[in-house]
Amino acid sequence: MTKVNVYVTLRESVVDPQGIATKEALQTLGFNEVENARIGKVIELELNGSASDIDARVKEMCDKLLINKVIEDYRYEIGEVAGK
Amino acid sequence: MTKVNVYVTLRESVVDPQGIATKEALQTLGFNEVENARIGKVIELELNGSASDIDARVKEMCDKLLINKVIEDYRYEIGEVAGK
Amino acid sequence: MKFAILTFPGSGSDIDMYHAVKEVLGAEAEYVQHKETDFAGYDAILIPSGASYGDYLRPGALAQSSPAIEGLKAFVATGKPVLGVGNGFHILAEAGLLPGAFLRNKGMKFRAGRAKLTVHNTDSKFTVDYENGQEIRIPFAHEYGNYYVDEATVAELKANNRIVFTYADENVDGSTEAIAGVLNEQGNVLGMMPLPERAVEEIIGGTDGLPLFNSILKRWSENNVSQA
Amino acid sequence: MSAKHEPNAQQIKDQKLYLQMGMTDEEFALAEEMLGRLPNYTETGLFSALWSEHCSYKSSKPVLRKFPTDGERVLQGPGEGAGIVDIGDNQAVVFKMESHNSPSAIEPFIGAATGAGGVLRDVFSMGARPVALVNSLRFGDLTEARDRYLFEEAVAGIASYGNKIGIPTIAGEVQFDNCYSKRPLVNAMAVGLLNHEDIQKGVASGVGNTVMYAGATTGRDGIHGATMSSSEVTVEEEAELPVMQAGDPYLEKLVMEACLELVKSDALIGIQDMGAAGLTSSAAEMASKAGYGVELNLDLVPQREEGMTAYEMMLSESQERMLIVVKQGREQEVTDLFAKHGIEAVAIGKVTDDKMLRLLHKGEVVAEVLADALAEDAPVYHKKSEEPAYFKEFQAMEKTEPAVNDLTETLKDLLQRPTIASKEWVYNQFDTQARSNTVVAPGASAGVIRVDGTNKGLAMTSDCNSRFVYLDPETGGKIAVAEAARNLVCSGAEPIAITDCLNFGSADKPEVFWQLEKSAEGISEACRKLNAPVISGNVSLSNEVNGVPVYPTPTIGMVGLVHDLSQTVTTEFKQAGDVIYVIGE
Ligand SMILES: Nc1ncnc2c1ncn2[C@@H]1O[C@H](COP(=O)(O)OP(=O)(O)O)[C@@H](O)[C@H]1O
Repeated sequence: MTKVNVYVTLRESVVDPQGIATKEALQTLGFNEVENARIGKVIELELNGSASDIDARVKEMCDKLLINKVIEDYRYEIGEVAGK
Repeated sequence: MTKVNVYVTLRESVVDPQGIATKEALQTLGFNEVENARIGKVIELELNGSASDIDARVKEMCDKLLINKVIEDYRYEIGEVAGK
Repeated sequence: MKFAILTFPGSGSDIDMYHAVKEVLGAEAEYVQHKETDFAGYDAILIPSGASYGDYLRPGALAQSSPAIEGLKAFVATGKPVLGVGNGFHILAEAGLLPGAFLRNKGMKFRAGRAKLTVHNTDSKFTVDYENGQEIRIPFAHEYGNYYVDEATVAELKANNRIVFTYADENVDGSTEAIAGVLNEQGNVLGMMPLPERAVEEIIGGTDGLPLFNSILKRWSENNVSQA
Repeated sequence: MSAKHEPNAQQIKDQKLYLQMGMTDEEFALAEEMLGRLPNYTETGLFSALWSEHCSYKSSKPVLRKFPTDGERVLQGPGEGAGIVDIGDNQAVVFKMESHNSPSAIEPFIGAATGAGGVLRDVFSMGARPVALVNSLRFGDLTEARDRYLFEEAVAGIASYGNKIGIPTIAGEVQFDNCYSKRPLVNAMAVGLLNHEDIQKGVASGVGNTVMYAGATTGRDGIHGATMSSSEVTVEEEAELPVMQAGDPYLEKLVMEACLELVKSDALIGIQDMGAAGLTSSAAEMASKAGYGVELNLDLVPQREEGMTAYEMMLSESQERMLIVVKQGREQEVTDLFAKHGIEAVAIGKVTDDKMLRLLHKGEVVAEVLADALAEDAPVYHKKSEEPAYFKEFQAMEKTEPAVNDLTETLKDLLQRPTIASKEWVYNQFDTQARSNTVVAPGASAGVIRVDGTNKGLAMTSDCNSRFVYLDPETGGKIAVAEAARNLVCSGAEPIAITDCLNFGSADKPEVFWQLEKSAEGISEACRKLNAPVISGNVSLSNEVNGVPVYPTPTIGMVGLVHDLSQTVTTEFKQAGDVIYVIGE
């Protein structure tokens, strides 16, 4: 079993209204140190088998479904391979 | 400037409808190795100053606003502290 | 009896609530902005639906940064009635004034329509004008209407008769135990995802929501007469 | 791109860099002639954006002139953000339809959402409160995954924007045909209400008056969106596309409430939304319409990103922004009004008498162009028109009737077609009852809303059968208008005016231009017969994939007046035993 975490963030020029609203709410609550907040996604995948080409497969999943390149960037981590 | 990434996931006991939909979509596309998918959030914060109590502050932000404990768990990373 | 309609930036259905209470019921009602902290001059607070703060982060979450939340908590403590519908329910749950939290609808999409509800508890401030087991049709419109409470809480809610409405035929969004409306422990706060203020006129969405507002009025006048 | 790396005027000319921005050789020469010198990089950007089809209607203007635009009820015809029609009792209805086809082909959720957002701004910038949304959608036949994705996401995008801003979607249509595969048409219509005295226009007049900017910050998103909308998208192009402008219905709701409060103030001179070509089009059009000039100091524009150039600021299509002209000395009042709604509004320039659009950045004049040159005097083309060969062939064909052997089977087969099947899947995602005035929700011939506080109603519908238009553009155009009118009449309303969205292939193809002309003639004739003038609209050309145009699709959005809401009729059969009639031929 392989665990993969895909982190998806909005591309720099894309407005992140959610991040802006969250920053403002934090400031209103007195967290004035917050200069910026941006909100992205984590997609946690559990893959079975022990494919040697995990990298290629994950990239393909991102290309085909998980990521919208017009607005999003991503990076991923291949995590603990627990025995099964 | 301190960067903090807060990772928010649904608690294990909570069914994740979005995760299930994503898993099924990946399987339909032929990624049969996907056993499970769960979708969470990353909240990327930029904090100014160099408070010594960053840990405590971030926990407070999570408690007061960023997390809903009824359904969510979280962890966070305090990242690169770039000079300013 | 004077109603406060508590609005947050982005609230959209405040106008529906105002119309229902002021124009259809003919009761006294005022909009109160989220910056207000003192609600002593009102007899009931209505929190309308919409998308306060754009539904960002989690629906109802960012409203917690509004000054009004403290005032709302103080108001609840006095025992006066508070009704939150749709996004208003989200806000009450996020504020900890009602149990539970919300997930995306089981179908993953925003859904609107008319839901058939069963009324379970007609002793509450909000339901005296209904009959036990009565089925009513109330419009709904939400993307995060999938109400989640854990098993222990469900048991507690049932034991104390705090589940007021459930979805009758179809659990439209996957809520735990088909819960559509729930009370707080003291029984003076009601949260529900369906929107009774949109069911007060025959020409618009039927009139099955009217008894809810009439119940609030009736209870209030009973209490105020007996106190006088 | 920083200013340092911008090519100079001579390089733009010598290397024909204007071609990449969508300008032709002739257009560049014309711009040079109008200026009396070579345009610099920023100026070339201004010309290319405002002379795009999307902003200038340069190819479609001669066709649009055919439309009847007058009528006893018309208070504002085409030319402003939206048209206005009188509905009695000092009230008026304001409406407009817009296309968001190109953005929706690339990122359907955002593309469709910002389409709804943009057309709503058009309506509330006239001073009207938006009360309903209508849409008109066309997609491939759903056999391909890409088309299913586009459809699903576009519907979700429209739903998300309308639902969050709290305006009900009460009517619409969807047609599926493979001519729209990977090139969907997403048209959105917004309808608003106002009292006559609140009518606003997008004008920058009165020397010394202040130009203010309100709403979202400006970023590098959507640069050259206007020229993009005016060019064909091939599917492979995606990777190189610029960053798309995303929408924020929450912010728009706040901007809307602030603007609706502002229209009651006598400090306001003019207001316009920053739509396609953002700051450029709003500033140039407001100045040109009023016969004045505008000087903007770009250092004052609220910016989301660091180091933005004048070019980037002028061409950004960041959403939820308004350009406002207020009386000199009243700026603070306006800033305070917006601040109350949580919106930033700042002074960024002033109205001048020299008719120039002048831009200052970092202490230098970075552009100086006659506002008329960009707006009013933009080139107009009389494109070549030619009857397509297919049309001759079709006309020559003998009439045949399809053989129907088994009525039940044929009926079942028809009902399964996505275009004919129930559209519940679509409209169940829309908050059709928001604002508690929806009398007839989607699922009937037309949507009907109550005019608040009266016994009157507004009925609305969008219609176009593009297969008919393809087979015979003139008749098809008439049919589209007639169908819309029938839908209104069946709901108990008197049709009063239309808006339209002309979605066609490239006007450079004589056959396409012929389709455009003919269908406009058909629409015009039907409008005259029905006494329902065209009061606003939009043109979207170059709807082609890999060189093949979509069916000619002139979508009609029609609004009718219900004089007495108790006369509203819905479509369903009411009870057993009622008699069924067929009326007409
Ligand atoms: N995109 C849409 N948005 C809202 N309502 C829609 C949409 N598409 C179809 N509808 C509604 O579904 C019903 C049926 O639509 P359609 O199949 O186009 O019927 P018609 O042939 O009567 O035009 C109509 O009430 C229409 O308003």
